[in-house]
Amino acid sequence: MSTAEQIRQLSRTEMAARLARDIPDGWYVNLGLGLPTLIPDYIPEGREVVFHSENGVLGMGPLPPKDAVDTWLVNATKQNITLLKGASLFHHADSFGMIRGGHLDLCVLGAYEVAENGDIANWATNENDAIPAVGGAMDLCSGSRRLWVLMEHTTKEGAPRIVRRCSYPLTAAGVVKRVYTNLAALEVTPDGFTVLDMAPGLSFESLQARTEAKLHRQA
Amino acid sequence: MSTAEQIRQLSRTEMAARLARDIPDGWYVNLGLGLPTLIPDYIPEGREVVFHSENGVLGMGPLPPKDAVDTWLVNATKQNITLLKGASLFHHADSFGMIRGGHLDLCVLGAYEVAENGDIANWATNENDAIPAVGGAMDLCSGSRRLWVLMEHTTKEGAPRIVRRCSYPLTAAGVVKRVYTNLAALEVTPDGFTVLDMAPGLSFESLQARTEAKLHRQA
Amino acid sequence: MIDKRVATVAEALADVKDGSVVLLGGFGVVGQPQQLLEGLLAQGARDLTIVSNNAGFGSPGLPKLFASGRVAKLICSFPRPTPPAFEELYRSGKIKLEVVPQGTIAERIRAAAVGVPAFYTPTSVGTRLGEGKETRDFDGRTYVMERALHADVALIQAWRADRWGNLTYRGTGRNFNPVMAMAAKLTIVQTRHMVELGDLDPEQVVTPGIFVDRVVLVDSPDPPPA
Amino acid sequence: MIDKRVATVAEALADVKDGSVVLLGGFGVVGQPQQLLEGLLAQGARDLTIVSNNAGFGSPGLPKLFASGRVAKLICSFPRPTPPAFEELYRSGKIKLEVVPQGTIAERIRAAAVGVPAFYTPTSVGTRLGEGKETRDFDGRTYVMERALHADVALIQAWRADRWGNLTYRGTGRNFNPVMAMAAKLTIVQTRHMVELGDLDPEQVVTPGIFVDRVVLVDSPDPPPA
Repeated sequence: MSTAEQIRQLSRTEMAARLARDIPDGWYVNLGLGLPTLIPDYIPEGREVVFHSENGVLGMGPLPPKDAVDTWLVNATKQNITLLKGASLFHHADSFGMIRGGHLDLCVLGAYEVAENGDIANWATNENDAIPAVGGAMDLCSGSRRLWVLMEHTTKEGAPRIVRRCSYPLTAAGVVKRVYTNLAALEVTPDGFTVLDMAPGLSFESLQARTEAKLHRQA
Repeated sequence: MSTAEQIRQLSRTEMAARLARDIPDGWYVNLGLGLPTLIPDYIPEGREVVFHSENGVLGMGPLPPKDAVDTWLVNATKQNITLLKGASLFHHADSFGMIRGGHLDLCVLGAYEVAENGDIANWATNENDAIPAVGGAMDLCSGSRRLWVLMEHTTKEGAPRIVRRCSYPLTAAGVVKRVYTNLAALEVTPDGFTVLDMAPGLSFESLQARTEAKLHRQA
Repeated sequence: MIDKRVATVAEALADVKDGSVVLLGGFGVVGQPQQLLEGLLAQGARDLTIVSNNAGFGSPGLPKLFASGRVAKLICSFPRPTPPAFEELYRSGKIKLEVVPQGTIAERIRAAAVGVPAFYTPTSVGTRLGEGKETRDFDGRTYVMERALHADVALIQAWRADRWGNLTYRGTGRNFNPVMAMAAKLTIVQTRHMVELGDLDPEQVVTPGIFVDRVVLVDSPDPPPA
Repeated sequence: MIDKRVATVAEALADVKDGSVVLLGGFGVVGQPQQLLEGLLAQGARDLTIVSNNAGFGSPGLPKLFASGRVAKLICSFPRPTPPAFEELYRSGKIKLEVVPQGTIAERIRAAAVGVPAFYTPTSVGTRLGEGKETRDFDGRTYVMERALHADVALIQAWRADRWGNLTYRGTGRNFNPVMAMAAKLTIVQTRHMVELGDLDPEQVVTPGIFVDRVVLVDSPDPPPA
């Protein structure tokens, strides 16, 4: 446990910032619920990134101050939003046409599990008593040009979420390109997961120990 | 020939007016090239009919005076048009969605031939040297809630155009509901053509003599 | 004269029949026609199928409609948070739930509107929601076939309307409304503002009046802050 | 910074490759991007497939492109009146012509834009243009299956544009332009007016900038009276 004690895991905001660093100027990006919503605050200075909301918005800006809310503007989470200059509004068939047609450069989602073949499970658990709800997750996973996942590397109990095969019901098969966690950034390749970088103080072996899927070093 | 001499065939404008009488208040109507373009002038007083143009217009008005032309506004024939109050503009996929989806109450087209099973031939002759051109005719024929044909009862040479089976290539099968000609108004029923009315002085037998398809009297 | 304006919500909804498939505009509560929902509750039609993105999240009206026991089935992409009224009926097998990916619902509704009986989409392939669906490969990728989703009634929230039924929307209140307005046999609109014919710029009409049957002016509230 | 503005037509078209499938906006000459057409002629790419509703009716540019011998195929709904340059090449078998019903072209282009590989339509069933197509019955009616029409390049005429590539159109100059703008790998726009970011009302944007790659401001002429 001596090595583990020296690890400085990334905080939630550091995870968002790490991913944000990899988003180039000019990309059109859809962000899922939870962790991904932190990303816009960490887009590096000088880059213009256009955020899409599935309910018919391109060009979402920061959340509004409490005293200047237009309640006719919401994002996919139903939070009130603002529009940047250059924004546009459109209906649901057009919005999901944009998604399905591969026009988004990137979609960042949270997940329960990601498998080494790029499968993602993020919409349903296997508990039979839950009311199923999928929203736009399957469309975003199937349609986006690139799907990146931003999530904790393991469950709170330490169980792996970077796995050989997903145990939860799939959202889409073979679509994840990258995974950013509190411990590492991983690329999904035809051979499985390649480690792009790791949290400070973490060794490859230690990362592998926390990961069910086999990891590869970068060539 | 004595009966024939007493017939007063309908003129082109009378044909348009005869058909226009049957268009109720509030219908959405697409008009094809040629004879059908005369119809708007004969819509009875007090009725509001909305004319559609396949290139993305609802609410076409009369042709503009020469000195007040907006050349960015054309109809399907590429003539400059005007827009009425209440008009709307939309793109081609939406316009043909409207057509294919059965939202037009009526489409009136010209034709080479109409058959007793409702087949229509109005887009191509069998001459092999002509460059084929279909435009929106097949979409309009397949998609409109009602298809009425406005045409001369026979060719200039007296050959029948109201036929048992079309000899020209079909535009669509089994779609014509009514035919208005210079000699009669006919309804297409499961049993074939029923005569709604005839030109003044024309007998049923005389109309049948000018028609290849078998005609039925109204019940 | 074309005049699609009707005086009251009750009049607008008078002939909605038992067993109707009802498209309900809105994403959460934004763009959801609250007064038409209340009107449907009062109107009394039963055995309804409701097509709505959510199961009543933030909605004053939809949970009441569930509670009335008059909804037989919900077609929906995201029934969470789940109103207790819905949850109870669902647990006791008294309401059916068809969960459909959001983009697939939107496209199925559009397909019905534009005369396309079926289309192929990659969404749901290889997932539980794709199970049992017909699949087909095109250019090396697998797709599922989806059918048009036809409806009897659409309930729509507009921002501005004229007597021909031309509509505009406000902000993200647009969402499913323009697609649903095109797809039902009977499209009923509540509008915040009624304007004179000619006041809507033809370039800016979002829903051409051809798709609309009835428009009722109601004091549609702004959605609550969220 | 996102800035899709380019200074010249030549720059906008520089990398159009031989063998490209090119979507050409416009209905007749209205909304057809004349300067981009002239630019394509000057640029020199060969073996092109042009998708255009007409074969150059009223167009100053399109017949010249045919005459240049660099168009291998035209996909079109209404190639009449037929420019002599096209007719000659067609008669001598030097250009292919695929005649497609207008609504089917529009929907095939949209399908490519929205990730739908194939769909069913009643248009052309039982006709010469439906011959050889796969058919299928749904609810007692027969439909043909049509495939998405993908393209390499779209040439678009807009009325107003901003540096993000958001577009509006004028009058019936809209026609195929918004659908084509969504469907190509490279979408190039000529615009009559270039406006500041924020000058286009988000509610009134017809083509969101996500679909647009390059915008060039040119003194696009009004169409001639017709």
